[in-house]
Amino acid sequence: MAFDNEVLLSLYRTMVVIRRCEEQLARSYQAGAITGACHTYIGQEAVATGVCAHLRVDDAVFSTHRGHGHALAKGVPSRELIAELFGRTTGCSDGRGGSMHLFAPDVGMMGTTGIVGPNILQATGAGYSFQLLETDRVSVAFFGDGGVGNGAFHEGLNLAAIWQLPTLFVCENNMYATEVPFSYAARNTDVASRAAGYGMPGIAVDGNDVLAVAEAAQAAISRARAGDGPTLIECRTYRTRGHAEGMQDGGYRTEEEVNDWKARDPIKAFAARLLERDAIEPQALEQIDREVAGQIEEAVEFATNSPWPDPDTVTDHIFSEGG
Amino acid sequence: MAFDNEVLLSLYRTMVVIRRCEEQLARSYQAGAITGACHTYIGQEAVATGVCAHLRVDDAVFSTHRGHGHALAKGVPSRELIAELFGRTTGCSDGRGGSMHLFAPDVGMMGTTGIVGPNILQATGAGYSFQLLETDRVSVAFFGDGGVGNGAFHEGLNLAAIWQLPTLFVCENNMYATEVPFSYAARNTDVASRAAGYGMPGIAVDGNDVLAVAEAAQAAISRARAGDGPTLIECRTYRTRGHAEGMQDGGYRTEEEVNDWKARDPIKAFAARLLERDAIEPQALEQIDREVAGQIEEAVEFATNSPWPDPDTVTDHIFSEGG
Amino acid sequence: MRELTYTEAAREALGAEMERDPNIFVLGEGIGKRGGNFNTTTGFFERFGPRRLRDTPICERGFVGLCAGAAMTGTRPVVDFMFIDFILDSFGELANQIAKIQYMTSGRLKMPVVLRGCIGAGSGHATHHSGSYYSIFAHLPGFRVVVPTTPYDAKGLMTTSLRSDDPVLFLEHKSLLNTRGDVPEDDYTIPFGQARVCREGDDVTVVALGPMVSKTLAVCDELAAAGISVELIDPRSLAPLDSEAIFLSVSQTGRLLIIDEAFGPCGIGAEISAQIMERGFDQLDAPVRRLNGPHGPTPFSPPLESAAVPQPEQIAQAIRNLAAE
Amino acid sequence: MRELTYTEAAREALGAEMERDPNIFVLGEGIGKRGGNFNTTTGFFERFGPRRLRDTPICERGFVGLCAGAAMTGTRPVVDFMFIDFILDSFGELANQIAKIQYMTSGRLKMPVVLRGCIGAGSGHATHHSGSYYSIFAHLPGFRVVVPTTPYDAKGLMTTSLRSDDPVLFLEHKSLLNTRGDVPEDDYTIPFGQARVCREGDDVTVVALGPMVSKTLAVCDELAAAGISVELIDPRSLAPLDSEAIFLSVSQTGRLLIIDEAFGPCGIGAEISAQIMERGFDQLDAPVRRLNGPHGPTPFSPPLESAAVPQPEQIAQAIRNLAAE
Ligand SMILES: Cc1ncc(C[n+]2csc(CCOP(=O)(O)OP(=O)(O)O)c2C)c(N)n1
Ligand SMILES: Cc1ncc(C[n+]2csc(CCOP(=O)(O)OP(=O)(O)O)c2C)c(N)n1
Ligand SMILES: [Mg+2]
Ligand SMILES: [Mg+2]
Repeated sequence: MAFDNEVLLSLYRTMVVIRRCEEQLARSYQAGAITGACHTYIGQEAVATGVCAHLRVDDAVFSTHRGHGHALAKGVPSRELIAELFGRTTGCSDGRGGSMHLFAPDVGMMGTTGIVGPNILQATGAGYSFQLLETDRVSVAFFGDGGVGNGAFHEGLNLAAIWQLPTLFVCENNMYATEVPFSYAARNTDVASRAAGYGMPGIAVDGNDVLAVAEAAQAAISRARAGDGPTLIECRTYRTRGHAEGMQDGGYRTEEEVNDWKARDPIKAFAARLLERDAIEPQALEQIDREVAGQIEEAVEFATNSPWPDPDTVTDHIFSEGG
Repeated sequence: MAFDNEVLLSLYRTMVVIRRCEEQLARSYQAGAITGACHTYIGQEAVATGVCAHLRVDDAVFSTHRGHGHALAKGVPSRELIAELFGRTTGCSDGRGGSMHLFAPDVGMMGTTGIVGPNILQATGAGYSFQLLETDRVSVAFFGDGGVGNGAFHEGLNLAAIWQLPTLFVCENNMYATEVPFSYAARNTDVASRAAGYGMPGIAVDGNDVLAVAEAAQAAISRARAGDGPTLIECRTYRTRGHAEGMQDGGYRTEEEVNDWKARDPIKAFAARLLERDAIEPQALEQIDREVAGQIEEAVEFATNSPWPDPDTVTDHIFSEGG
Repeated sequence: MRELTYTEAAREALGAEMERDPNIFVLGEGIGKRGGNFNTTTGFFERFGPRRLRDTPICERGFVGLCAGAAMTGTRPVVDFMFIDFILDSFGELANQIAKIQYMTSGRLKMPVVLRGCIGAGSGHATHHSGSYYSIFAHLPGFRVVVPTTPYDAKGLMTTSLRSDDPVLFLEHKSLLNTRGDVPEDDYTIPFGQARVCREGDDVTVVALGPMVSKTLAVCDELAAAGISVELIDPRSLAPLDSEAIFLSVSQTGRLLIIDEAFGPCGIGAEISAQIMERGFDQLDAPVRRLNGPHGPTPFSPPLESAAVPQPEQIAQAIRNLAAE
Repeated sequence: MRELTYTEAAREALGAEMERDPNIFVLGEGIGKRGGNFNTTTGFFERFGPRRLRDTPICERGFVGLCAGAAMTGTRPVVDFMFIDFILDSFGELANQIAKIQYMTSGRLKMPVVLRGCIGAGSGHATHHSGSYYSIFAHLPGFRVVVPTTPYDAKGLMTTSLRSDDPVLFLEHKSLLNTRGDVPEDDYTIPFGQARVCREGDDVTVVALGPMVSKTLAVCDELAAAGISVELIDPRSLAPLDSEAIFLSVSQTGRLLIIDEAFGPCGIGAEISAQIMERGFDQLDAPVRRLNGPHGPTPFSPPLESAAVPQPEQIAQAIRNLAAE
């Protein structure tokens, strides 16, 4: 492994933060503290973690409806995420967004979207800015297999390719879009192979292996920073919970399949690897686990005690000046 | 050649009809008899001719802004095309459409469009109907290299592939979209290779060789009729006139390039081949040339003498019943 | 009579029409085996098979454009958008193709496409899943736009929509889906452009859209007690619009308020206001008033979301104000 | 003062702002070396280079979505649609993203995107190249919508648009592009939401959009001779709308006609009508009237196309009718 222990432990911590935060959000949803949508990232933690490990705060991430993990990995504090889903002013979007509209531009979390597709184009646009401004910043679009059949994928990748924009297109292929299998929505399920159509490098990695993701991302980010253009990275992974909280999760995938993937839990696998190969003591991981548990507990309390938005602000900020 | 003389002569005739008709339209445009847009098909005649040769009247063609050739090849009489561009009631769209909106559903010419993209999707939809209705009819979308970077291409091909619809996607790659070179608009200019991304067969042919086009189309149409799904056919060709009548045509392509392609004129090349290899007498071709010239002359007269639409009909047929 | 929910009523109409006409098919995400995110097609996959209930990839433009071509060649597509917000990505296919092809072919081709989806705020789904947008389609020529509010109307207007050869937007407010009401078992149609008088009254005419109908009804008794008698009209279809019915009512009351949770500017309320003034200037005793949600995106947080939609108190106040003008 | 064409005036503003602000860039088809189908960027490719004048593939959704992301990260995109009709394929990016991101981020991100394109019928380009559509963007919250009619206004409003941090639709009617008028060499801005009184008068207020301004002006003398004095207002910007100016005029004349070639229902004319009634019910001596093009697609054939747009005779007639009410 090309990373030192500090980095490895921080990867571990990020994944655990995402996991614990999602578990908490699922509980809070069941308890009625969260309304509307709540798509958890459980099972896919290695992707956001591996990619964002190499991003600077001034790099830009554009994510989807399933964006809690990306927000956390990019540096949004868990309390601001939880407060957002609780609809409080202290949330990262002042409570205006909820689960599908997370914005924290100060840490380069440029938004999640309730619509499949636009974030692919927006990341391309951030790449355009970074190129025009002659910086070495990079942008990242995360999207699901469900985004691949969408015109935004085609148009965004093409634009990034012809203009050699510093953008990473990270497809989290979890094999389903809601209940629709990717093998139904596409005859060619090899997403990475699509890159060739755009004259762009494409690579497929095990999305449950945080180091594999991190390595692929590192290479792509270096290329982008050097002005050598975009990369498509397909991360093959799985969500082990239902599509969204409150939705039934049966019928479209077998219990066996779900269990197989649960057995490939990215956090457990990484922990095992760390303990095996990196002379990291179990205590170090346990300490992280404890710290994270405390952090989430504190975050829920923070969110719960945060104020609701003032209804009179409902039309603030529609335009850049004035109400 | 796998076609008998009658078929060969009819291919020749169709190409000549398109050529003479376009030349006439260009003259009429200069004379002010045509307003608005007029995109000629000169240089690309082999494509429409080769593909439509195998279509039945109940097969459906969906075309672009550059659609005169497709309309003629699918069976729209030249007089109805010319009358349409003259804005007369006897035009194939009653004068409502002009150059970019040619409709003759009775012969399976299901429309041309002033917007790049929609016809690709509509052809896919016709394929859907034909499959649902359990017929062996097929649909064809013609589109330019300019359509390839559009989301409609991606979404349409994907839908046709996953549902195995009886649809041909015929890309007329003439290397430019208006003045923008395809080599600028795409890093991978091999359109046929894109088919693999959708799990669909793709083939590239010399679009100036009517027989090559006809053979590729024949195979694709048979497959479609047999229920074996769609095909992407890339026809490499060139328009030897400007993008549209009335537009300057300089600066973006070299005179040399234009002349090279003029030297590969699909009609001249085919005529030479016929005379060489098929024991067809020059007189047979000359007779066709004469007949076509007469037909176009008659068509212009017909169009010129046709009535203008009644302004009171301006809101007829917005809905299916009543005004 | 039997009671059904709004969703059941619309589904019954769709099922019956699909039995009647084998050329009807449905496209959408999760409308196959799953039966629709909003249970719009529950049980249909087994009943009608995979070609008539087809799950799609996430490519709204693509499958709407496909439906245009299908309708042009003899079949009758129904697009189930789930949340209507997703329709926006197919706007070009709708405005430039589906709306125009009957006209451009002088009626040689028909365009029997039903576009259905759930509208409106109130479920905490935030700004990408809370839009209405009907006024935009009423602005464009070529569309029928219906916004039924009762199970009875949902069934009748769905049947009408499916039998029409024109493109129809069939818009279902999320807050109405589980409401119950009497629905005949037999099929029946409700003509486009026919409003329904929900409550008769003398002092103020209120035209209310979607869930504003029941919100207004809820305050009518209180207002009556205070001496204000409200005539409440549900237009049901926005294009065509039954201005006649509204005009008749305003001729009696002399006062008109239009209540619509969607955006005010250039909205259906503006259109009704302008039309009624044009027709009934002399009958009006006060200016036509509009009550809309604020002109902004729908925020997520419950107190903000409530503020983004007219609530009963505001409705009552607006009626009182108008009655006093 | 110098005379420029409308196109030259708008181009001068764009050029000057691009000099001033290196973060402005332009995307579109043929706007690079070619200088734009409508000469919107002639000479700019040489002046500002290929990164700031970038030809695009034909993917309106794609490059509009790209511009959203660019604006969110510190640059200032201008999209040159050529014909505005092509904007429809990017409608989702506009309505759901560009219009909403300032709001959703509580102003932490700005959205300085200028969307420009040519509108209107009259050039024989038929239904896919003749749309207006401004009322749709005035309906949606989050957009500034300007429709300048003179070279002076084209320059001033282009400068304002480019300096604004909000998304702006800058819409140029094709019939105006080659009209000439006085334009100062120095830069200047015209605030959004400021109408212009083009002609003063006492009897009837006319609000006219785009080319309807000059068509109305053309009949004013004749009407004056017949004893009808017209006050003509060009709103210039539709969102925000200068209802104050219209209201002031109507307070004098008591009569208002809105003339707009685009679709009537739920259009800007309906909005103006409703607003003026709401504000000035007692000042009105007759109902507000609207004159629009017929509610249908724009046909190609010249006699049909003319019938699809209000012509001077109809305008004069509508004013006469209103004056007589
Ligand atoms: C344009 C659009 N259409 C439909 C939806 C409804 N929708 C929300 S999530 C989803 C599935 C997304 O699947 P995928 O992209 O694979 O992401 P995953 O949920 O698997 O992470 C769908 C269809 C949407 N949000 N946007
Ligand atoms: C969506 C859309 N954007 C832009 C245009 C303007 N336009 C008309 S033709 C054309 C170029 C088309 O190129 P291509 O598809 O290669 O066809 P060709 O003209 O070469 O036959 C463009 C950009 C359009 N008609 N539709
Ligand atoms: Mg997925
Ligand atoms: Mg081309």
